[in-house]
This record gives sequence, C-alpha cells and structure tokens, in this order.
Amino acid sequence: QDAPRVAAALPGIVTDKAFNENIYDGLVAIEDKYGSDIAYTENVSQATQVEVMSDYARRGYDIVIGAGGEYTDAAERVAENFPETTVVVPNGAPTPGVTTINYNNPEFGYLLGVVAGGMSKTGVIAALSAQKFAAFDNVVDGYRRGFQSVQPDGEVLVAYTNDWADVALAKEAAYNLISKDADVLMPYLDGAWVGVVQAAQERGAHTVGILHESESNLVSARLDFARALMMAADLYAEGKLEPKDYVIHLTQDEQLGDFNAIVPEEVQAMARDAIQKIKSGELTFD
Amino acid sequence: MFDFLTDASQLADVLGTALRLSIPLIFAAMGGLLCERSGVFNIALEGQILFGAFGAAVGAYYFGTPYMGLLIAIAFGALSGVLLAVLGVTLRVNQIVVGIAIILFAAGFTSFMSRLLFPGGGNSLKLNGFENIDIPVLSDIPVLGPVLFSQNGLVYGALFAVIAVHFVLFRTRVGMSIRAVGESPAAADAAGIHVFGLRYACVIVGSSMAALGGAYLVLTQVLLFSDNMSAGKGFIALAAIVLGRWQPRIAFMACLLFGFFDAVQLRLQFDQPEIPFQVFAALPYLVAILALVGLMGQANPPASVGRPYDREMR
Amino acid sequence: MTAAPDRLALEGIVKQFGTFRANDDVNLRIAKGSIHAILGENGAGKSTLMNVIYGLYEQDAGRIISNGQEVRITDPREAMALGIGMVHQHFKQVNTMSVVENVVLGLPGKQILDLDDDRRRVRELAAELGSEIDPDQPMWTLPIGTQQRVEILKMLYRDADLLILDEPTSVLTPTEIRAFFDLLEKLRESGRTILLITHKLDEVMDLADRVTVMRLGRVEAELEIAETNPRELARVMVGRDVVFDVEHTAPKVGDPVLEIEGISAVDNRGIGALDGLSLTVRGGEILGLVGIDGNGQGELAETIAGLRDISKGRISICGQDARGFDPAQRKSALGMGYVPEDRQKVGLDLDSDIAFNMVLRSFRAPPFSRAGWINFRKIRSHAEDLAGRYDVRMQNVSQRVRDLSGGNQQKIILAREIEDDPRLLVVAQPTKGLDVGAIEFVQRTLLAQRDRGTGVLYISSELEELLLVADRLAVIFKGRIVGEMPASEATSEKLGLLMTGKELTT
Amino acid sequence: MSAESQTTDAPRLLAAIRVLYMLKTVWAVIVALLIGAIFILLAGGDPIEGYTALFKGAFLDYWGIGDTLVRMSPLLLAGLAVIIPLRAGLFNIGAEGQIYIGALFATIAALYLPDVLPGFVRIILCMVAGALGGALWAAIPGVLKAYRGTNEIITSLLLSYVAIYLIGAVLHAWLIEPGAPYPYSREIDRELELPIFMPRTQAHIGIMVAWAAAILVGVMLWRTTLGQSIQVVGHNKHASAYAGLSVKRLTVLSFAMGGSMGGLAGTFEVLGLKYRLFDHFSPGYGMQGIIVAFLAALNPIGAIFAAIFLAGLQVGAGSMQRATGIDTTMVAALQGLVVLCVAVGLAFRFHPDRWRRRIAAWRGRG
Ligand SMILES: Nc1ncnc2c1ncn2[C@@H]1O[C@H](COP(=O)(O)OP(=O)(O)OP(=O)(O)O)[C@@H](O)[C@H]1O
Ligand SMILES: Nc1ncnc2c1ncn2[C@@H]1O[C@H](COP(=O)(O)OP(=O)(O)OP(=O)(O)O)[C@@H](O)[C@H]1O
Ligand SMILES: [Mg+2]
Ligand SMILES: [Mg+2]
Repeated sequence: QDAPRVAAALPGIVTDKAFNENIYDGLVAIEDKYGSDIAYTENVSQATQVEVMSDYARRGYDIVIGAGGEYTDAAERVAENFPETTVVVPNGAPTPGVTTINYNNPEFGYLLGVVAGGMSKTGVIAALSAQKFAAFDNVVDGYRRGFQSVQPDGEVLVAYTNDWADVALAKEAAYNLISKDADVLMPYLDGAWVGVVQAAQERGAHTVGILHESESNLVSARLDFARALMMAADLYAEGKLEPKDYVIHLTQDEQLGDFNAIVPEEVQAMARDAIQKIKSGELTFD
Repeated sequence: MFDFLTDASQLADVLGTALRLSIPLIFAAMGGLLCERSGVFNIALEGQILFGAFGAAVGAYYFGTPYMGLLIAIAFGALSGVLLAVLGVTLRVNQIVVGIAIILFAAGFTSFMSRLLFPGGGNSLKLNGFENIDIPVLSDIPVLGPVLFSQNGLVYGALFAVIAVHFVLFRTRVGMSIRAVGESPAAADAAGIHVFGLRYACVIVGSSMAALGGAYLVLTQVLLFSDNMSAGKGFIALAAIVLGRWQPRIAFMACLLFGFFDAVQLRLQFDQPEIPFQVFAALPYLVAILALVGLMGQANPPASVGRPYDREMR
Repeated sequence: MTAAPDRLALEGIVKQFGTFRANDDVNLRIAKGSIHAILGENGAGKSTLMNVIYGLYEQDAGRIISNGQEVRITDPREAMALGIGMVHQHFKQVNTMSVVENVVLGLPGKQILDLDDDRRRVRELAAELGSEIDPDQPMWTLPIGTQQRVEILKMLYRDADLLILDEPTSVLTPTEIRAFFDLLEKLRESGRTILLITHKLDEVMDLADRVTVMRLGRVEAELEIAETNPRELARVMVGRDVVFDVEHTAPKVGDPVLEIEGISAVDNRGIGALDGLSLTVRGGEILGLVGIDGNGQGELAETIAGLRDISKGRISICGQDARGFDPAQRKSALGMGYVPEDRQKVGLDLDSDIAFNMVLRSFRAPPFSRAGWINFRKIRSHAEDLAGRYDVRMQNVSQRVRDLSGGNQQKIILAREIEDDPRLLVVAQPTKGLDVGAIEFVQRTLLAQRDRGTGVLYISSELEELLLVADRLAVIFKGRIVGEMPASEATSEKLGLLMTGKELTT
Repeated sequence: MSAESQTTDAPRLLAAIRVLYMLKTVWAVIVALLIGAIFILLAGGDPIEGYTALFKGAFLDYWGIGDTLVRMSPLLLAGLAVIIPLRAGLFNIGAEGQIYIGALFATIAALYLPDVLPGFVRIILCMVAGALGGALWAAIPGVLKAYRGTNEIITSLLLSYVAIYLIGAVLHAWLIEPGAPYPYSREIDRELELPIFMPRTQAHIGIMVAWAAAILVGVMLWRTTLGQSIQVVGHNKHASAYAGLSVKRLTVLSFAMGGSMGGLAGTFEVLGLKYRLFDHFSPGYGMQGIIVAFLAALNPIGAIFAAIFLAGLQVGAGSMQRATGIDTTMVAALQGLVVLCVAVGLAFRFHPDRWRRRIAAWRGRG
C-alpha cells in the first residue's frame, strides 16, 4: 500500500500561518506526492482528542496525527485500541506505541539567539508563548544560550499570553516587551504571532521565526513539521515508520530560512558558524 | 517591580496599552448597559463584538476603506440586535439562551464565512485601518499627551459613546422612558410608553455599539480578522456593567480598570519569571471581584432586566 | 333620568384568561358628568373591566363606545388620546424614580429634560389634594399612602375627562379621603366623568350618582344611588345579607401574651421607626393599634414577628423572651400567628400552590414532613380541609395562589395563622382591599379567636373598623405609644388628636 | 359543511394541532438544519450526506453513542450546577470555574491519597474531593451574595477566569509532569481510572453517576423540605423570611450544591477521560450547562435529555465533519442555529381556545 491515508486532529485552525497551517501543509504535500486521501479536524478540544482520532482510525486512515504534545496521551490510547493504525504526534513526548517527531528544540533556539545577539542593540531580547511547557522552555534555553554567546550580559525576557490565537493581546504583550528594551522578539504562537510582528514593525524592533515564516523576520529557523510529516510518510511508504521518537537535528543550512536584507553579512556568518559547530558536535544540547 | 510607574515613557506605554485594551470593553459595556437599562439582558455582547470585527473586515476588505468597515460592522451588530429583540422581547424566549445561542452562532458563522470571503483566511488580511489623529498641542503633553490625544477616531468614538449614553439616559425624556421601561415595563406601559419599541431601539443601538468594539479591534488594532478574536471581552464588559452599577460613567471607569490591570499584568509577568504567569493574568479578575465586594451597599440592576414583558401576565 | 349623553358605553364585553371568563357579557353606560361607582366582590372582574377600557387588556368580544363613537382601544396611549385616565389598583410606578419623574413619565415635551415647571405643578396639585409631597423623593422611599397620592396626581396631571379610579383610597387617611372627594366633586362639576371602584359602601353612597354591581364577571344590578341603601348594595354584591355590626361581648381578659418593653428599630431606609415603644396585649382581648400610616405600625408588627431586628428593648411572647426565635419558631414554639400587611410580598409564595401556602410556615415540621421528607398527601388533605372551612373560592388546592383574588389570598393566610390555635395573633391591615363579605368574615374570625382566649393585636388604618372590633385601643405616633384607652371611651376626635401628636386636654 | 361534521371534526383537528405543538422541538431542529443546509451548500458539501452522517454518528452507531454519552456527562452535571441555584433565584454562570476546581481537588486526591487504600475507596474519595472543591468555589459567590449583596452572576463569572488561571498556576508551579509536552499533571493511578461500561469506547461509569445525580437533584427539589425551601427562596425572599427560612444560608447552600455538581463534572473529566489534569481541559462546558438548564426548563430529569440532545448534536456534527470534510466552523455555526431554533420552539405554547376560535373562524369563512 503505497498511498497512505492520512488524517490529523488539530488544536487550532489551518489558516494560522503557524503550527496548524504547517501541519496542514504537510498533509497537502503528502496528498500531492502520494495521491493520498487526507482529512483533518480543526479546533479539537482536549475532551474530544481520543474521540476524533479514534474516529479517523475507524474510518480506515493509516496515519492519524495528533498535532502537538497535548495529544500524547490520546495518541497512546488510540494506538492501543487500533494496532493497525500508525499514530503520529509531532512535538510529542516519547510514548509507547506512538511515533513522535521532535526537532531538537534548543539547537533551533540557539541559532535564533545568535542572530538576535548580532542584531540587538539594547542587549535585551524576548520570547512569547501562550503557555509554559517543555518544548518552548527548551527553545528558550537554546535561544538564551545563543544570545549570550554573542552578548554575555544579554537578558532574555519571556512572556505568556494564555491564548495562542489572540492577535491583539500578543501585540500588546510585544509592545510591553519592546518598551522594556527588547529589540528582537521570538513569538512561539499560533495565529497570534501576527500581532508580535506588527508591534515590532511599528516600534522599530525585529522578529525571528520559529513556528512561523514571514518576510519581516530577520530570519526563521523553522521547526518545519510539514517536512517532518513528509519524512514520516516517506518512511511509512517504505514500511519503515516505527512507533518511536524521531528527533530531527539541525543538520542543513536550509533549515535556516533566508536572511532579511538588513542582517549584516557578519551576523549571517555567525549563524552559519553556529550551524557548523552544532553539526560537528562541538556544541551540544540535551 | 513597579518601576514602570515611575519611568515616564514606560508609564505612557502601560497607559497606552491599558487604553487600547479598554476600548472594545467600553463600546461593549455601553451597548450592554443600554440594553439592560431598557430591561433586556444582552449576554450576547461577546458574539456581537465578533460580528462587528467580522463586518469591519468584510467592509474594509471589499471596499478598501475602513469607513465601509465601520458601516458593515454596525449593520452586523444591528442585525444581531434585531435577532435578540425579536426572540427575547417579542417571542419572549429566555434572553440568556438567545444570547448564548448568538455567541455560538457568531463564532461559527464568522469563522466559516471568513474562509469563504477572505483568500487565505482572515489572518492573512492587511486591511486599511484608521490613522491616529493628533490633537494639536494637547498631544505633546508628556505621558498623557500621546495616550489621550494622539489616538484614532474610534477611541474618541468610545469616549463619545460614554457621554452619549449617559446624556441620553439621564438628561433626555426618551432616556427617562428607557429607564422606566427597564425598571417597570407595566408602569411605563400604563403611562403610554412604547415598551417594545424602546426595547427594540435600545437593543439594536446597543448591539451596534458592541459591534463597534469589534470594529475597533480590526480597523485599528490588528488590521486582520482572526477566529474568535473577541476572546472573552464581551463577558468582561458584562462584568464592567455590574461593577459600574449600571451607570455609564462608572462602567467606563470599570473598563479602564480592567484594561489597566491587564496591561499591568503583562508588565509584571516578565519581571517575575519565578512566579507563574497565571498569577498575574488573574489579576484583573481578582481586582474586579475585590472592587465589587468592596463597594458599599449593593447595586440594584434594573428591576425587569431579563424578564420579557407580557401585558396580560399577573 | 336626565338626558345626559353617555361618556362611555360598553356592550357585551367578554374577557377571558385561558378558559376562565373574568368578564362575561358586560354592558355598562356611564353618563357624561356623573360619578359612576362599580361594586363587586373580590374577583368579580372589576379591575379586569377597567383594564379593558384603559387598553391594557384587549377584550375577546364586545364593543366600546366613547362619546357615541365605537373605538378600539388596544393600548393605553389610545385610551389617553380619548381622554381616559386611570388610577390602578396595583400601583403602576417606577420605584427607582422620583415623584416628579413618575408623574411626567410618558408625557410629551421637550426632549432635553427640564422638570422645574413640573415640580411646581406637582406641588400645587398635591396641595389641592390636601397633602404635601416632595417631588424629588424617590418613589421607593415613600410610605404606601403617599404612593397612592402620587398615583392620583399622575392621573390628574394628565387632565383626562374620564377618570377611572380603581380603589383609589384604600390607604389614604380620612382627611385625605375627604379632600380627594371634594376634588372629585369639583371635577364632576367641571363636566368630567368618573368611574369609581371601591369596597367602601359609604363612599359610594356619599359620592356616586349611579352604581353598577358586578358578580362573577357579570353585571348583577345597576342602581340609582338615590334609590338604594348600603344594605341592599351589600346583599346584591355578596348574594346574601351582610351583618355590619359584629356581636361584641365583654372580653374575658387573661394573662399577658405579648409584652414589649422599650424597643427601638429602624425602617428599610435605616431611619429610626420605633423609639422606645412599650405595649402589652393580654389573652382574650383585642388591642387595636391606631395611627397614621407610617408612624411605625409596620415596623412594630415586623419586630414582633421576628422579621426585623430591634436595637434596644425586649419582646416577650407568652412569657418567653422572643429573642433567638425565628419567625417560624415564633409560630410553632411560642404560639404566635402573624398576618402581614403585604399579603402578596410577605404572606404568600404566589408561585406555589394553595396547598403549600397553607403550610408555608410549618412544612419543615411533622406531620407535613419527617426527617426532611415532605408528605404531600398530608399537605393536600390539610389544605382541602382548611380551604373548606375558611371558604376559599378556588378550583382545587393545586391552583397557583397568584391566580386567586385578593380576598381569597387573605383567607389562606388567616386560615394558616389561626389554624393551630395561636395564643397571640398579630394582624396588620387584615381587611385592606377586601369586599364587605370578606371583611365580615375576617372580623368574625378574629372575634372568635378572642373569645377562645387569644390575645389579638389588630393594626389598621381604618378607625371605624377598630372602634367596631377592638376592646382596647393604643395610639402610635412617631414610633411610640402616645395613649391607651378602652374602646368604649374612645371617640374619633380623641383618637384624631393623639394620632397627630397632640396632647389630650382633659 | 354540515353542522354535525363540524362538531365531530373540531376536536380531532384540535388534537392533531396539539400533536404538532408537542413536536415543536423537532420542527425547530428541522428548521435549523434547513438553514444549516444552505451553509453546507455554500461550503460545497452535500447536506443530505452530511445530515445522515450527523444522526448516524450521534445516535445510531455504537461508537457514536459512546461518544455522545461521554460528552453528556459534563454537560448534564454543568446543567445541574446551573439548575440548583437558579431554583433559588440565583444565576450561576461560573460552572466552568467549579469544573476546574473540582478537577484540581480530584487530581490532588488521586495523586496523593495513600495507595494502601483500595481503588474504589480512593475513587469515591476523589469524587468527594472534587465535589467539595466545586462546592467551595461556588460558595464564594454564594457567600458574597448572601452577606454582601454582591451580584452573583458577575462574581461567579469572574471566578471562572480566576479558577482557570489557578489551575494553570498550580500546574506550572507544582503539579506539572516534568518534561511534559503540554502543561498537564502526572498520570493518575491505573486503579483510579473509572471503569468503562461500553467496551472499547470511553463511556465511563461517571456517566451513570451523572444520571443518578440528576435523579437525586430531582428528588431533592421535589420531595424534600430542603428542595422546597430553596424554591420558596427562589420565588420570594420576603415570604421565605416569614416562613422562617434562612435566605442567607440557603443562598450559600444552593450555590454550593450546584458547585458540587460542577466539581463532579471536572472530577470525571480527570478520572474518566484524561487521567490527568490538563491545562484548559474544558471546552466551555460551564456555559453549555446554561443551555442545558434552560432547554430543560430547570427540570433535572429534563436536563438528562437536554444534555443527551446537546451532546449528540456536538458528536454528530463532528462525525459529519469527518465523514464529509465539511468545515468545522460550519459545525459550530450549526450548533448555535439549533439552540436558537429550539429556544424559539419552546416559546410556542398550545392554546386550545385560541385554536378553537381560529378553527371556527376558518369554518365560518369556508
Ligand atoms: N392576568 C390575569 N390572568 C389570569 N387570571 C386573571 C388575570 N387577571 C385577573 N384574573 C382573574 O380574573 C378574576 C377577576 O379579577 P379582577 O382583578 O378583575 O377582580 P376584581 O373585581 O378587581 O377584584 P378585587 O376587588 O379583589 O380587586 C379573578 O378571579 C382573577 O383571578
Ligand atoms: N431603587 C432602589 N434604590 C435603592 N435602594 C432600594 C431601591 N429599591 C429598594 N431598595 C432597598 O433595597 C432593599 C430591598 O428592597 P426590596 O424589598 O424592594 O427588594 P426585594 O424585593 O427584596 O428584592 P427583589 O426585587 O430582588 O426581590 C430595601 O432596603 C429597600 O429599601
Ligand atoms: Mg423588589
Ligand atoms: Mg381589582
């Protein structure tokens, strides 16, 4: 069977230009490549995760995706009940019976931290998310290390909005970070990232991308889950996708997006240098 | 921790944030207050903000000007008001059920339609919004100048709404009738006042006002439409009405209070990374509860609020 | 009969609530420039008919003819346009608004409010009515009598030429009633027409030109005042002879059942209402409490009942300190019955049925409940028994009390409070709004209780009534008792002086 | 038409009309679905296919029934949380907060009760803890109302927000499972997971407890002095005082009893469904409880059916979405429409005499 049927349960909406849309893009790419039958449900609440994923499994989808770490438990239960189905959780904690795919978060954060270190004039940068949890913490750890590798006395502010999609609130949070001297911002948000970019543009600050891509970013080191899903689909087609934790390391220059024209060459070089160090194992993160 | 209170530029920022977060609340609270004063409980504010935001995006996107956005936002708000009035006033369906149903419907309808109407979804819009208007001289005052006198038209509109609602309710004859209808429709009816007419008018105008809160979000704040962007503001506005004891001026201050503490909590969070951010996020709500409890005496809502009027009922 | 044209004629009016016919083929002609009284038992359909005329209810059948023209009145606005004004039995007021706002409500005028002229006119009109009213007082702070005056003001202010008065004087003082009637006579002379509903037969005899008696929704009789007398009216109204003079034997006075020593309390607004008041009621006597409405009568009754805190003093019921007993315990443990003044707001749960209201104050105790479980069968049979004995007119005991007439509501309270043979009975305005038949019933019941040895504190603003039933009278003024005397020695003049705070000069 | 057939026909016609009225909820749903069909067509879907999937997914298939029941449980309990205080004239729109606090208490009990206790004892203790948590949280607006006169609608609403943040903070600072990919607590003991009564579904016995709770609430309201007292307070506070009832105590008590229902709802979400405490686990059950309460006209037994109806609608709509690919957002809009139409439907009452007159009028003309 070389055209896997793939379905995803998403916590948000597919037009958020961030995590959810990224997953959706992955589905579409798989459809394009394999002619697969794809399906998805948006705005799946915590209470209905198992219901939705089980239903897809029952409807005969080969790969059922629970998009995000909060699906880990549900995925485990669905995998138990439907041994025929491959259950995939991007950004999930390693779980028996479930395929989890993770980027090595600190590496990506580090890279962005280095760029921020090269660009920050104030010595203060910031990261925003809706909630506090492991993946974001890890990104921030790397981000801080990268930043302090350039500006050892630099400070990293962290703020939470409690809402992945509230653009206006994210914008206000960004304003406040900027007024606390932060001049590079890293939104780790769904649709709400737009507000952060808007605030940065209005107030002469910069953004870097981790879940989203935007021309106005200095650069994006995107945790590209579309690619991760494609990888999973490829493995599945080859019959090699296993229920285990796949970790994607920063191994290629392309994992760093294009630099914004305003980023000076020496900062770009610093970033490339950092990639080399990570690749070569000179820099490690656990 | 509270250094932003002493640093002028930071203070201006916090106050600016507070005001921006308050404006949608003010529109919604004034709209809701008008409805409640006429005896109709409008719990649908949340949905009406969303309708307004959606209408504003539709207008600004298809006509290229924020003014059309405003117009269509008002139209959406008015339509939801008509719905509430027909069901909750004429057909005497429980107003709370109608309100919640409107909220549910608004959430689904606007998300759904935004996908049909906006290519790439409402999140990718870049709408033309309103520019700030600097009031000469005043806007140069330090701290307060930029906060108060360099704002866009809708901010001034919100302040005007407060004054207008207060003026109409307490300085005009029709306002007196509205208050009477909200307090005792039977007495108003016997005095020859059109109970239903006034309730319809208040609900439609009030709902349109709430919709302006949504239009403000879209046309001046984020210039795009995102699903459920009302994000609970309608409920906070309801709280502000009670906190404001059904008085426009106090309700206005309650909105500012919410806005201020929301701004402050954003500020406090990243100064205290060791304290869970939720502690600060809960601050506006805790302050509101304390304010409610601390108020001396009790505030009485308009006596007939939420009770549909039926002439022949004893 | 004079050839005055009809100001208003009703032909075949039918008004139905659900399956119940409140008005059944009512015909009525009211001559221009006359005062036309309408009499009838509680629940006869008088108010319903008036509401039809005023456009609050729409008739199911029948025609209304105003000044010779058939009209359709579907709204009070249309009634007003036809020159009809009304004082409603249940006040139609906005409690949070001031007097003047209530008066001008709904009137046309400049949009921007400026009520200075209106204030002045309200004062003038009030003076004409023989009372003083502050136009800026919020309505809810006013004593009920003043509220009634405002209702009258409201109607006069509108300059109607057909005035419908549905029990306009039920809580006015005698002097106010006099002034009001003078005013009505003046209005009649100026060519206005007045439709008056009242239960007080002497008012009808005094004032009216013609009278229509209603019974069970129908017109029972239409009489020229000159050709009738109170006895006949009462008989037509109730369908039997009414005894006006109650049998009054000498009291057999026993031990004190209520001892009040120097109590003070505040009213709803927090203003002092009782000021060191002392009073004793003995078993087997009826003590009538006389006073102008608003001098603390209501608060006194509530403190005795346990519904209002006292700041000073002591209340003993049947020899026991009443402190620490809640209102229900005062009934069950201390043997006190209480008939509150406001039967609809305090005395009854209008949204429950008759059966439950009969045990409203005792449903938490055996035999009506055990260990928290309610015995509805018991409650039902108890209610059926009481309703029969107290002649409550109803369909069945599962009927909602809200749908009963005022007289029948009062009977439920009386039945409940008297049933378990109280030793002390406090009754506040027990006959307010009742028809003569019901009043007779109430008074007989109270006398029977007295004769069994119950001590009765009878609070009323009806002097006549107190002089008739009480054995002893006490006068309350500004929260104190300013005089006590046996009923046999009391005269209206003496009481009148005491009630207004003057000393008796003997 | 002869006079004779008129007299024999009218009652039959009247009876027919009465039946039409009795089915008003059905008509309302049909109207809502018809309007919804327009949206489905707009979105390029096939309404017939969609609605078939909806009904099948909600009520006609084993899994669907399981899902519907699972969803029913929090809806029903949240409905009861609204009904009890509302019978005392108090509006609890903060059931959401009570659900969260109940879940927190239950989770703490589940994680920290000594495991020497047998599983079922611990389950019961968890339920008690959850109910207690909800009750305590709900008692706050109750107490403020009773002793300060503070508007309970608003305090209960505001406290919901506080509760949600409180759960977040507790997770953040204390209960979070180290390294968790989302803010959630450690998993509860296997022994504490509620037994499932429909194999391979998630239908846990909490559902039956919820039914039992509804029946108990009904018995309490209709058969006990407490229930009657609560209703007298709801009807008339002055008469309550006169009847010797303590309005203040009953205010607090009815709020707390309602809150305990919300607390149970939260408890079952932890013990029966998620097996952990999740941040933001409730998708607004508190607000939906208000709909349940009003659709049931405040009748606790009716609430069972209202909750099944609403749960079925949600589950069926999701099923329809997955079967046909119709946009999820459309499904949300459809729910609003159905609630609106059903509420309108409930407003229509059958008035036999009005219809009798109308029939007579038609006959007269015809
Ligand atoms: N809105 C209503 N709905 C149902 N029944 C009503 C309504 N209004 C009046 N009734 C019933 O109609 C009858 C007549 O009531 P109405 O108030 O006209 O009596 P009334 O003659 O004014 O009595 P009273 O002397 O006590 O004022 C009563 O039995 C009452 O219960
Ligand atoms: N409009 C008002 N403004 C200020 N105080 C008022 C007003 N109306 C009533 N009060 C005061 O509030 C208290 C309660 O009044 P009231 O007895 O009318 O309310 P209630 O009938 O118990 O309330 P509800 O109408 O909710 O049943 C009293 O102390 C009364 O004096
Ligand atoms: Mg009241
Ligand atoms: Mg009457």
